[in-house]
Amino acid sequence: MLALDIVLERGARNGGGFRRHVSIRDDARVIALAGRSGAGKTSVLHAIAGLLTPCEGRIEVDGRCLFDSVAGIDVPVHARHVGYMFQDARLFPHLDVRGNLGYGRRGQGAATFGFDDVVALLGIGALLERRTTHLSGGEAQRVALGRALLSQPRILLLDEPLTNLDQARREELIPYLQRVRDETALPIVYVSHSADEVERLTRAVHTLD
Amino acid sequence: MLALDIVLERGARNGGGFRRHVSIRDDARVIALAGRSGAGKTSVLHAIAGLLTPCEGRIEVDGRCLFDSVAGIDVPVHARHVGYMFQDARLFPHLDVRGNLGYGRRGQGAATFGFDDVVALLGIGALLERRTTHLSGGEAQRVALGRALLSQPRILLLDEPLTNLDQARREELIPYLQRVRDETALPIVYVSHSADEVERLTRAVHTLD
Amino acid sequence: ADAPLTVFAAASLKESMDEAALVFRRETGQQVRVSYAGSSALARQIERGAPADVFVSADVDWMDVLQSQGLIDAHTRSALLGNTLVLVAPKHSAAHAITLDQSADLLPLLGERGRIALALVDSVPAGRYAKAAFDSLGMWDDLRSRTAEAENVRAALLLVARGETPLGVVYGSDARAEPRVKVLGTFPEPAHPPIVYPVAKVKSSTHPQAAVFVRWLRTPQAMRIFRERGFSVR
Amino acid sequence: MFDFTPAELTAIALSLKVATVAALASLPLGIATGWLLARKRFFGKALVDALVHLPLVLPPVVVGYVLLVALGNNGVIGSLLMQHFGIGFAFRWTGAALASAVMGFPLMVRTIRLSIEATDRRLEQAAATLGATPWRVFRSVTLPLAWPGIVAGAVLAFAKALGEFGATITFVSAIPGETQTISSAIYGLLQVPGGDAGIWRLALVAVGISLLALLASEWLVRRQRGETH
Amino acid sequence: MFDFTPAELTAIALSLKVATVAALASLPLGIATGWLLARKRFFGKALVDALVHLPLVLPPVVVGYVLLVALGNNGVIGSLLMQHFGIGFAFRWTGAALASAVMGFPLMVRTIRLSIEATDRRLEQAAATLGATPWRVFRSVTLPLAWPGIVAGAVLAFAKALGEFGATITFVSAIPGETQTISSAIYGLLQVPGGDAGIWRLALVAVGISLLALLASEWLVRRQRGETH
Ligand SMILES: Nc1ncnc2c1ncn2[C@@H]1O[C@H](COP(=O)(O)OP(=O)(O)OP(=O)(O)O)[C@@H](O)[C@H]1O
Ligand SMILES: Nc1ncnc2c1ncn2[C@@H]1O[C@H](COP(=O)(O)OP(=O)(O)OP(=O)(O)O)[C@@H](O)[C@H]1O
Ligand code: MOO
Ligand SMILES: [Mg+2]
Ligand SMILES: [Mg+2]
Repeated sequence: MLALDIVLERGARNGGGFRRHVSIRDDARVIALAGRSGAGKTSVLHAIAGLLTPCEGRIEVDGRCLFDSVAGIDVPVHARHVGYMFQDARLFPHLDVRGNLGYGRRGQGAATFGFDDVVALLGIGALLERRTTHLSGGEAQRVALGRALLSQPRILLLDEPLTNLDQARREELIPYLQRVRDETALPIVYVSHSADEVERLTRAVHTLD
Repeated sequence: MLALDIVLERGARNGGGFRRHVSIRDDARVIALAGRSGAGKTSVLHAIAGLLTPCEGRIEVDGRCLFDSVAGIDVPVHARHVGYMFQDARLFPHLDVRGNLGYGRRGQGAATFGFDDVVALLGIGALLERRTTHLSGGEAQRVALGRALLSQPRILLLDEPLTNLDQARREELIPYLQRVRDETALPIVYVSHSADEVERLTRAVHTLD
Repeated sequence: ADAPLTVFAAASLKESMDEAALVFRRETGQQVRVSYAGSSALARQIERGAPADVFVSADVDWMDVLQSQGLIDAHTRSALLGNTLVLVAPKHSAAHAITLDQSADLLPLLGERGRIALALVDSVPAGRYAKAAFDSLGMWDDLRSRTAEAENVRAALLLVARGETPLGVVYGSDARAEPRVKVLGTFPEPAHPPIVYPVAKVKSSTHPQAAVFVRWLRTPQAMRIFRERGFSVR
Repeated sequence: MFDFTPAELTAIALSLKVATVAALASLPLGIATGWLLARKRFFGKALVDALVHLPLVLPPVVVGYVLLVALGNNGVIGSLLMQHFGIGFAFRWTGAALASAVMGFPLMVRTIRLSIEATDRRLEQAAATLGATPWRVFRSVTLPLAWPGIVAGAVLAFAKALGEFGATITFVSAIPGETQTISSAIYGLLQVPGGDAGIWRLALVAVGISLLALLASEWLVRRQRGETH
Repeated sequence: MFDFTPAELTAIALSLKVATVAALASLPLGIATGWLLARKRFFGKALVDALVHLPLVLPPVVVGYVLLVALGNNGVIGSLLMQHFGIGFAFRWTGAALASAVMGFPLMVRTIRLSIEATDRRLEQAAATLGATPWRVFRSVTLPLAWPGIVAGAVLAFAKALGEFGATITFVSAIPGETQTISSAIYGLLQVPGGDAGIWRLALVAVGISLLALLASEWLVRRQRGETH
């Protein structure tokens, strides 16, 4: 489902920057990215989302080519239909929680994720009218996950989605993600440091480094 | 080492705000705070640091009274000598990593934490001249931890310090924190969702809720 | 005619022209609106097609410029008003009246550090007249470094009125209107070019009352208004 | 003390109209320019920046003179505008608004640019991943985040328009009822000894209006911050 | 074209001095006021805000008039200053700098206030936990974060000082070598027929100076952003 063969570079200008060749080709629905801190996991998600342009290479999701340096293809970010949950939540401070959740709602078509379902699952029903600057760490993270799901994406990019959550909440979310994996055809790229978490979602673990 | 009996309130103005009575009295060197997301763990750390003024109550660390609503004591933040590692790293964007690490270095007295030791341990030696906006999630977290340690505090407040780190790095840091616990008399308040992590540091676990 | 008559007038004429406009309206029913600004600004605007019907300048040069470009009706032009140039001091100053001739010495009146307030001597009419007068009386070399040049003559007057400068040169009409100053002397007419406020109808004006108003300004009734304010009638 | 003559009332009403139109009409261009300077790198950017600052650097009367030469009835651009679009600024209140807008433009652009520079680009990235086109990102993220600066820029331009006088009187004269604003009325009164009472009265009106504008702007900013939409 | 008369050269040098002093000398007060308005709530805040905007709202000549009445040798405050401290502004270049500073003050305060409001308070909290006193927090966190706004504010004040003329000439007249700046020289040239060549020449100098100031400010901002200290 994901075929990716890219060279990434960050901050190369001032010398000693980060440069890495990443090659992943996997048919699994859920692909986990592992690797030590600073290995380039977030950078790979950025590249898939179109926020970081690889120096060269090709990115293909479900047969849809998003980037190809040779063919000169570079689908703009907003047309890639990714549901990206960032490592830093990146909630909109000028919108309340409801506004954040609704921001990405792509109009037509049957919704894969229902608003009420997601809100209930993430336990953020009581927060809907809240300003996002007034959320606790874990609350913000859940809203960010909800926002990514509710944008009805064609691929989910989750960067350490469960780190700030307590065990109980995790135990609810992992089965939910398993259900998403099994019931929708949605490819998921999953970054996590928790071997246990990853294990329950996929066997396709790619370790950068 | 920590005696705390406070009533916390956040965003009460618009009704339905957060209000909680927290009472902790424990002689353990390391005190762990647990509780589901939004339970008030970060709020307690904020109160100890002086960033959130409790409605009423008393906070005492190692016999030093930091806050007492009855006696009218409220030691200013900068005089509390806390080493607070925030859940959101809060690195200074206008300083490089070295500048961030050095910011809190309190002048006189024998340093509990040595610069070179901390840098080596956290594996941030190669980042010293880096702008903090160009760090990966885990890198930023390590720098934040280093900055808190290097401020030579009298109490460490660690809010989910290891969440974004890979297993290998964690396995290095936990023994280090154990050493800090055993070799210095430094009280540590530790917020974490990882039962396993907590277990290795202390038996004094306080669950909010 | 219903449309108001638009007069461009030098700012220093504000009081008297306001009154003249009022009287003219009372007599003829014709509304007059007056735009006051520096003569130079008004002349440049007329050069650029401003909708003025009548121009009253404080400065012969600018009227000449317009005339040479054929922008005013030359046959309606006349020297409407005159004025005198006077030396003033603050009301409570110890200075006495003096005769302004070749022998006059103003330096003692200025003291150690005092300045003499003038309108900009190279550009604003009142300043140019003052400079010419001092020049011909042989005083300019002494005073050159002691001037305080203001944006217009009223600003110079203000400096004297507030006692910021011990001396100033302004028009007689200005001195008369400001109770906080006293006149020390009047410059002899020959010492400076004649002070003239020319008036003319603007060429492009089609307002039927424009020429009427220009003519009316020269009637005894209108002249009284200007004379009361210290202008001399030519 | 507050017995205004009809002429003064006319000037006050005109000033309000001129300042409001000047601030609001220049806002779209101000936002566009601020965004351009904040976000784009292009050849001649320093020159555009200098051009924007021009009205601040030159004496207002020179700005007015340039406008007169360019946009007067016989002006290069003015005659074209008149012929082809029937738009005229010369000696009309619209010209007073234009002169005020030009004088306030550098202030407006500077503050807007500053707030756009201060917005978090990562939020714009997030919006893009959520399917927002660049234009929607601009409208729904950049603009709201830069809102305090946009309001401040508009208020600065409005206040400047109230006080502006040199460029206006040079460009469109001070014709009562058409181009004589509070400021040019005050200038007229300054020519009259003993006009002080009138000067202070009108000055107080100007200050009062600007105080209201400031309060309104604070409210606009606070409303957006406190509430949500 | 660029053969300047000695008088023009004097005016240029004076303008440079006056604008530089006006921008730099008012900066500390501008920062303090911007901070106060950004961070504090107090009784009469709206009034202080209106007071800061005053010079923008009133015609420059009125501001000059007020300065004259207050700070002239015979002014209420001016005579006190002279008697007790020997400080005099009347007819001195310092008076020109003061008038320019006053006219530029609202621009400076607005931009500084805006950037201070935009700084992240959480970083100031972090600094406090690291032992920084409020004053050190201000110096080492708030100020550097608000740096772009501070530079922009200073540049605006500098540019305004170059163009300022009405308040200056009313307050301290135009004395060659002492208070006759580029702007008052240009004004003088505007009054006489045929002065145009001189006007454009001096205007170009003013624009050139401001272009340099703008480039310098960009560099100052970029240096702080790119480098570290
Ligand atoms: N500024 C604020 N205004 C209003 N409510 C707030 C504010 N900050 C936090 N809260 C609320 O206070 C409660 C406690 O927040 P706190 O950050 O202490 O939780 P936490 O236990 O640290 O949670 P997490 O594990 O998710 O970080 C939450 O319900 C949160 O929504
Ligand atoms: N803007 C930038 N400029 C320069 N270098 C950068 C920039 N952003 C990231 N880097 C570097 O690129 C490398 C990869 O970063 P990335 O964020 O992809 O790591 P990661 O695998 O997600 O790490 P973590 O687990 O800590 O989040 C790191 O060494 C980081 O320091
Ligand atoms: O009346 Mo004038 O043109 O200001 O000297
Ligand atoms: Mg990462
Ligand atoms: Mg928390």
